[in-house]
Amino acid sequence: MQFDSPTSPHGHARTSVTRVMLRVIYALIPGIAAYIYFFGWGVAINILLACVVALVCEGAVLRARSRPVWPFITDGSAVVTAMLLALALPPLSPWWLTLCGTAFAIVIGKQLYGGLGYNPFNPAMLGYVMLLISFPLEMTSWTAPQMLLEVKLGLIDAASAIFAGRLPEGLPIDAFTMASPLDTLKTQLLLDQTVSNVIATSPIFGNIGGKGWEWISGGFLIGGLWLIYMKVISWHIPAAMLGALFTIAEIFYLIDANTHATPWFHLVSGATMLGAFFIATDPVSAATTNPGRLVYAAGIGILVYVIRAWGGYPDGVAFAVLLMNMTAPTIDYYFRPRVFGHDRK
Amino acid sequence: MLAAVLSLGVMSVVFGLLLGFAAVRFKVEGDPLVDKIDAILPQTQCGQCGYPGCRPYATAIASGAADINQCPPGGEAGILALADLLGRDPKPLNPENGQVKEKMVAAIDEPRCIGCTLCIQACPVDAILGAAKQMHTVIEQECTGCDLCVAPCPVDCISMVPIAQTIDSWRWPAPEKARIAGSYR
Amino acid sequence: MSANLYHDGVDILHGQRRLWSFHGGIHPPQHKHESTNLPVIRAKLPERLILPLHQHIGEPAEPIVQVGDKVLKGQMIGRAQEFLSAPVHASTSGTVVDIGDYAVPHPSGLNATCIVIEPDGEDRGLEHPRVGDYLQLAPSALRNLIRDAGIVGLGGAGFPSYIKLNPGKLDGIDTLILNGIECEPYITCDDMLMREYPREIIAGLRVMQHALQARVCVIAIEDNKPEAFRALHDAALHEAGIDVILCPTVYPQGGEKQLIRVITGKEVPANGLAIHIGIVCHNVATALAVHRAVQDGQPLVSRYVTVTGGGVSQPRNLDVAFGTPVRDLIIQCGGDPAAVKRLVMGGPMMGYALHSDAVPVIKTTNCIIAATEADIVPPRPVMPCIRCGACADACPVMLLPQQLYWYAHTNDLDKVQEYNLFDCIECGCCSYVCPSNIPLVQYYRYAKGAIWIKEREHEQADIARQRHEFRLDRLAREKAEREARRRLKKASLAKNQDNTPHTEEAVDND
Amino acid sequence: MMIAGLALGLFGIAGTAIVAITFGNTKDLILLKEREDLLKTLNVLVPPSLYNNELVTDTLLVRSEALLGTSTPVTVYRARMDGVPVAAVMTPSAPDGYSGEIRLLVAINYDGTVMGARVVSHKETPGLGDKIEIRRSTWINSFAGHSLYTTDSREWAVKRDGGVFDQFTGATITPRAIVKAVYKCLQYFIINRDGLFNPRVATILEDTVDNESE
Amino acid sequence: MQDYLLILVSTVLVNNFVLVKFLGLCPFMGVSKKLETATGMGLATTFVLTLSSVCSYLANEYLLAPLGLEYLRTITFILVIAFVVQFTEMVIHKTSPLLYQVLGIFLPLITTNCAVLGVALLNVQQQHGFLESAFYGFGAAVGFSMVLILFAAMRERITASDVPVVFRGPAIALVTAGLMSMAFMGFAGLVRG
Amino acid sequence: MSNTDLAQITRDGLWHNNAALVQILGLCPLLAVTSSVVNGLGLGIATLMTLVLSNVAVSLIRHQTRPEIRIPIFVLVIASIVTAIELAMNAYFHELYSVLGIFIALIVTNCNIIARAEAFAFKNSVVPSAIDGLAIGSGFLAVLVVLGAMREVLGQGTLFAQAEMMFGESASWLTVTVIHDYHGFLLAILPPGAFIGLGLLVALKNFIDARGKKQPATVIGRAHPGAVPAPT
Ligand SMILES: Cc1cc2nc3c(=O)[nH]c(=O)nc-3n(C[C@H](O)[C@H](O)[C@H](O)COP(=O)(O)O)c2cc1C
Ligand SMILES: Cc1cc2nc3c(=O)[nH]c(=O)nc-3n(C[C@H](O)[C@H](O)[C@H](O)COP(=O)(O)O)c2cc1C
Ligand SMILES: Cc1cc2nc3c(=O)[nH]c(=O)nc-3n(C[C@H](O)[C@H](O)[C@H](O)COP(=O)(O)O)c2cc1C
Ligand SMILES: Cc1cc2nc3c(=O)[nH]c(=O)nc-3n(C[C@H](O)[C@H](O)[C@H](O)CO)c2cc1C
Ligand code: SF4
Ligand code: SF4
Ligand code: SF4
Ligand code: SF4
Ligand code: FES
Repeated sequence: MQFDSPTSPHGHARTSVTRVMLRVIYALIPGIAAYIYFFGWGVAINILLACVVALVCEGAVLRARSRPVWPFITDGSAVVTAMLLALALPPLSPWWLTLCGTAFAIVIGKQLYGGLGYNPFNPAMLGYVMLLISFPLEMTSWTAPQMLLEVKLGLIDAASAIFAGRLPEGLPIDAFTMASPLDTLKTQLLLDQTVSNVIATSPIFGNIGGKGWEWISGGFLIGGLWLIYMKVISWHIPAAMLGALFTIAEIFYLIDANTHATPWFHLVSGATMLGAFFIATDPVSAATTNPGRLVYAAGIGILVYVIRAWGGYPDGVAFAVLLMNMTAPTIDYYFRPRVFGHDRK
Repeated sequence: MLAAVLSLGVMSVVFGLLLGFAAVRFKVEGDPLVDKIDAILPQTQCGQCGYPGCRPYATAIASGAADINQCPPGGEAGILALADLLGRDPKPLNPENGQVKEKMVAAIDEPRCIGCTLCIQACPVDAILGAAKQMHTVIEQECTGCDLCVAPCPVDCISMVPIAQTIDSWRWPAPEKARIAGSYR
Repeated sequence: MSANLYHDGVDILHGQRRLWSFHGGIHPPQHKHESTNLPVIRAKLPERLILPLHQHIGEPAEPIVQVGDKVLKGQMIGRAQEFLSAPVHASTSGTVVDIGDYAVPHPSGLNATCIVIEPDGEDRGLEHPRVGDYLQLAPSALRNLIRDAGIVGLGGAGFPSYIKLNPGKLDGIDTLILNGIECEPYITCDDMLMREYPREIIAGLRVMQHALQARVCVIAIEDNKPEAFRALHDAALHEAGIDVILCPTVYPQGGEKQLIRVITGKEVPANGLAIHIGIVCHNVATALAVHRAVQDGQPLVSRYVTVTGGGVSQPRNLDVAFGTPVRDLIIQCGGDPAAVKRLVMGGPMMGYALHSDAVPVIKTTNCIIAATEADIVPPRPVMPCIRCGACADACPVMLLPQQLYWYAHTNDLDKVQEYNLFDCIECGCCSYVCPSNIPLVQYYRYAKGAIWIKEREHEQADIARQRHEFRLDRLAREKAEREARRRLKKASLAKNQDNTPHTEEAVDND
Repeated sequence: MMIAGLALGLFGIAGTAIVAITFGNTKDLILLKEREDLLKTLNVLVPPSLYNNELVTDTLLVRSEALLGTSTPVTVYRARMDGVPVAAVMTPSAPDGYSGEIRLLVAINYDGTVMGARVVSHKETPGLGDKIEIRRSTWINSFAGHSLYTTDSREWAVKRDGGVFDQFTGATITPRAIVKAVYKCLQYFIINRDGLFNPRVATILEDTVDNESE
Repeated sequence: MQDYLLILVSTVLVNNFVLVKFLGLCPFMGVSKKLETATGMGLATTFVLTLSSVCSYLANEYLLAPLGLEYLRTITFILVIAFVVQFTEMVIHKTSPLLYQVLGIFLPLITTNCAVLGVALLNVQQQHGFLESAFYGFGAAVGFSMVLILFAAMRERITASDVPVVFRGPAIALVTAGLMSMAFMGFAGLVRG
Repeated sequence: MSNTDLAQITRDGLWHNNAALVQILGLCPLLAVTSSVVNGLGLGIATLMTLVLSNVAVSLIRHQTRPEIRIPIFVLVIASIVTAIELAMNAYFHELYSVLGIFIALIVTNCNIIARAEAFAFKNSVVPSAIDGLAIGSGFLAVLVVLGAMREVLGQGTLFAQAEMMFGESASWLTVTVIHDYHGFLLAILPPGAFIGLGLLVALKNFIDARGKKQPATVIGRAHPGAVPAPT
């Protein structure tokens, strides 16, 4: 009589990596919907393109390394990476930009380290930063929000802009681009303008942050809160990151409101919300202990502010995440929870 | 030119003198490294590494005369520990020194033993009991499984046998790697 | 009704005790009601009882019978060998037919020494002396009695109970906890026992209290066992100093350290024992066994065992004589051994899969799950750890299972210890919640074993080094002595005779 | 100890000797090469046919934080034909580049027309701001021929700000900074033209302009 | 004070010696396999780098410059560095075996650390004064140690990862260093001017 | 010293024990100056010369040193050689010299050189030492050039840009524009590209070695315990 003899526990909560990733994808939906609403179909096309490229790259590398392909293709992690990367790209960025970035993220950022679970850096952010430093021109031409445009872009228009580099009416893509709110603010501050002045004079600013950007951030916030509710992510990272960013922004806002934007502006601008709930929380590359997560995410919050306020780049989320990714193993080592029955150190 | 030669010459002389002085004043004796290496070696004393026992091999490693991959009984774990200690890159066991084998103990087929004492002389850890012309036995707990007593026996009554596993000595194996989709080849 | 009862429990809590909580824990599906529908009956005696000599933590017992001996029920057939050991008794009357290696319940599936008894069907018991009033006995005499009755912890660990009944301090201990938590799914043997023998359990508790000179006693029961709670609650109603407490269900609340935390808010120090903080914890079945040993003079020869799972048509609890093969129980509960896919001894969280159904029930067997295809989560691919931390959130010991796994999987034995591997109670919560499906607990078990092996090897290497050095010294000494002797001889020769080359040669040859 | 000192000393002397000999043999050549290199750069802006003095050594240090963009003294190379001033090459800085200072060479004809400009060093973003380098784009040549007279002060700006100079897509700050720097340098030149070519002035010419004259 | 702070921020983050300026890469790659050794190396380098930065400054200011022997800079500096390192090693070895355990074995490696000579040469090139030289050296060393330690912790993780066989070891370490340097580009522009 | 030994030294230096790809030494100049082929070539040649000369010198004086001053003497010797070369470069390849900047002086601390002095020249006689220097230096040079080429082509679409710095004005025809109208993949010429590029080269070497060997190199490391091969 032969019985099956694996070890205990003999039951399982029936969760899976796929389920976790699927939930992340669901949680992205409100933000993406707002994004598409404000910036047109380009966003959707980018996401789709990135997903396809990510899956193809992932499959190809796994195949080349003779690893099982199917479990990893279907785990959804590559799709999450692709979606987050695509969300960070300018809405009408040319197709090859998305392709290069995604391929870099998946092949170098993830698979070179052994694939799922082993990458020390956030692959999506690696892809983004690589693109930013290699193709700064393309990466800084943001599409203007739809409401600031004379001509609304349809699906076909967006596709033709992305794949052919031009619009049907023969308009250059430049006609649809403008600097993003953070970029505008940064450039104008360099020209010795005051914050209130900049915000009053540029049409791109809304009530708290950039027009449209506020709503998109709201969408990601909702999705993120749902993720916390579903226990896909813990509250530590978003809370610490947003808290740190808010605090430091408030301090400098109080010191000099002319050259420093309001903390609320920082919270709803750029990739703050997306970063706090979806990017900094990437479990693989973040700190894995709860005390460590607090330190890690607070570090991100502070670095985001430092780079935004004094650095050369308008938004610092990607860099801040990568920089703190570097520290994650060290943080994990030094910030461990107290073990049951041990004294507090 | 003269200024150059002079100033640097003087400087070097001064530095040389200081270093020479320091070498005498701050002289340090002994090398604790050998002990550390010896502590890692398995003490099987089998000589497969090419040295007459573990300590000579440890001395040879410390002096740079031997590589870290020459001890088969130590296995991969031993090489890794040595690499860690010495800050070197681990490398696979040198096949010239033998292969990793399961640990065995010597067993004397006692009725056949003629009491020649040759095995006693071969055993590096005095794990064989017996006297001349009397039957010999191996103290199983003391035997390191070095194999050295097998060859000298004139009647081939010594054989190496695997150590039997009991419920007390059984330990959980690592999970099968086949189950792990993303594991090493 | 259950809600009502829970309120009773809460009242008590409000009245006297505050409950604490511990970090982590999980809520797996209970599967308890399946095996509580039928009354407990005695299991049929098998054709042969196989009694392993090692049914507890510690040294195995030493057989004191020979093949062919006739034995009576309750007669000691294996004697405790050392301090940490427990005797084994015949669980029915019959003839010893063999003493040899048989398959025993153990995750390895290896064999161990057992005494095999062929029952004579009479089930004749040995007349044991009864203790009139245990209160007259000195605690130490009481403990000896309990030791000789072969009582070991019936909550799963099988630690000889008499050792745990030794307070070690003069002023006795503070709290004696009776563990009726039974937090693992499927298992209901303690539940049934508490429903049926509440008074006896409390009597046993009193004996233990006497032995330990414990100040207060607490009986803790999870709120998924309202009948058991009611029974014990009623039985203890007029007993002073015994709290019966209802605890919200969470696995692994039954773990000694977790339960102590829940009841008292104290943490048993790492590397320490409960007794160091003045607390002792026993299982309810152990209390019953103590009562029987003291009251009836009856040694431990049987226990309640839950037989459940999809592989049996009538899941229920049985009162089983030790040594009864598992196969007999399955058949008795309407099961077909051939339909069983996996046979688990113990609960689904901590129990181990058996390699054969010929193994006998022993003192620590509380449950047998005859699992079919339907009971088992189909094996899914194990993915790499994504460091999500779900395991750390579930770990009741506040360990970092993901880091332990990382280092165990890379064989970094120093680092696993640094991450407190040895505080892991192997409860399985981490594996249970891991989305990557990693057999975490097995890695920890592996790592613990690997460390054990490594330490053993180190010890042996040290001994070998000493012996080798000793031998080298000896050889050197012998050589020096030989040399000295030779020189002496030479000198004396030189003195006695003229220096002739011949003599020198002769000396050399010897 | 003695031996150590002596040995090290000996090697020190020997090594130094080798170096010193090499130095002796290459010293003049190096000086020459350095000068040649500089001259090559300057000649791109001021064709050698236009002057016959020692451009590399006929220099002057001047300082004007307001107009030359830096508080450190700035070198001026002066080109003359038979002693008659022809042109000057100034080395001002544009302090307000996107990521800091941009150092320039600006050649100005004696009549106040820009003969050409080059970027010596900058920290602008590669791919965006670095089109000011001649290796990446010819944009920097667009200054040649402009003067304060031909191009009025409002036109000394990038096109986006209503001027005549191109900007680069996505990076307006860098060209803005350079246009401004060249414009101010030109102002400085016009104001100080005579002093600049005065052969007797050899020390640092301190800032004579207090306020920016806009 | 602010100037010195700027020097620190600049050398530690913006112009990190290892990741941006490419100095001290061999020990960065060689002594980063384990966190503990990396920490030891970081400490040793910080000490020697600061000390030799100051010593080289003195040698330049009071020996080479007055005598017009600037062309002997390299040779003088390296001699000073080698001496400082060797002397420190001997002293520590004798006086504090414990400290020697931590730092000693790394000291000889420092002589050939480009960062040390690099700092000395850059101090001259950028015309730093005495205190500036000290801060520059210290900042460079802190920047070096910081990335070394972070890198070591990352490498410990990476060696235990399922890295493709051809990339195991130095190859993936180099790629990682590249990605770190990419992340450090985020600090670009932090110190303007 | 037999011929096979010398051949072995050569093979080691060029491939099996390549300074950059295997020993991972001399990285600072290797990464810092390889944004173009010409830079790489220039620094490579300077390093090669230093290596040969320092190996010869160290081998000559190897009996004259004492342990406490061995390293100072080595660095003195090396620094003298480097400074002499530096001065010569400044005189004859001035433009290249200014581009390579501080990294010429830093050849002194190029870890390869001291490593070869310690590991080889100190223990061997002059001829093998010279050969060793030549081999190691050439191996290093080759990597400098290959990495430079890789980064230059990817980064700006050219090869041998500014060849005139090395070979004089007449050599500017050497410059090849590989990809016309190329915007440039900036990553390649920025610092990260240097690291990643070298990482890829090291991997490529591993790949070639592994393919040659048929059996994949048993990489010993902290493997998955289940993966420890059973003794056969
Ligand atoms: C090695 C070992 C030694 C123990 N020693 C004692 C002891 O001296 N006194 C005691 O009261 N309990 C002792 N215990 C019992 C434990 O406190 C605990 O009650 C027992 O292991 C059962 O708990 P568990 O099922 O949660 O593991 C010991 C346990 C072990 C494993
Ligand atoms: C994870 C875990 C869960 C446990 N659950 C129970 C339980 O539900 N009931 C129980 O009596 N003992 C349980 N135990 C055993 C207790 O820790 C402890 O050993 C026992 O209560 C001591 O009593 P005993 O010596 O009488 O068996 C569990 C142990 C562990 C490690
Ligand atoms: C990463 C990054 C680097 C930039 N570098 C420069 C630069 O070097 N020079 C520059 O003028 N603008 C640079 N900018 C662009 C400015 O932020 C701003 O968008 C631009 O100068 C003004 O935009 P406009 O040309 O649409 O007016 C950079 C932007 C980013 C995001
Ligand atoms: C909460 C959560 C956040 C994630 N964030 C990212 C991310 O920011 N970037 C990314 O590449 N992948 C992200 N992933 C997907 C996945 O973890 C990632 O691809 C791994 O790094 C691959 O090993 C995320 C996954 C989860 C569950
Ligand atoms: S091979 Fe290993 S065990 Fe055998 S003597 Fe040598 S060091 Fe000792
Ligand atoms: S008994 Fe034989 S095998 Fe064992 S240690 Fe002695 S010589 Fe070696
Ligand atoms: S639950 Fe599993 S996947 Fe998540 S951190 Fe723990 S071990 Fe890793
Ligand atoms: S098995 Fe160990 S590590 Fe896992 S949850 Fe339980 S105590 Fe924690
Ligand atoms: S070349 Fe080795 S440290 Fe720079």
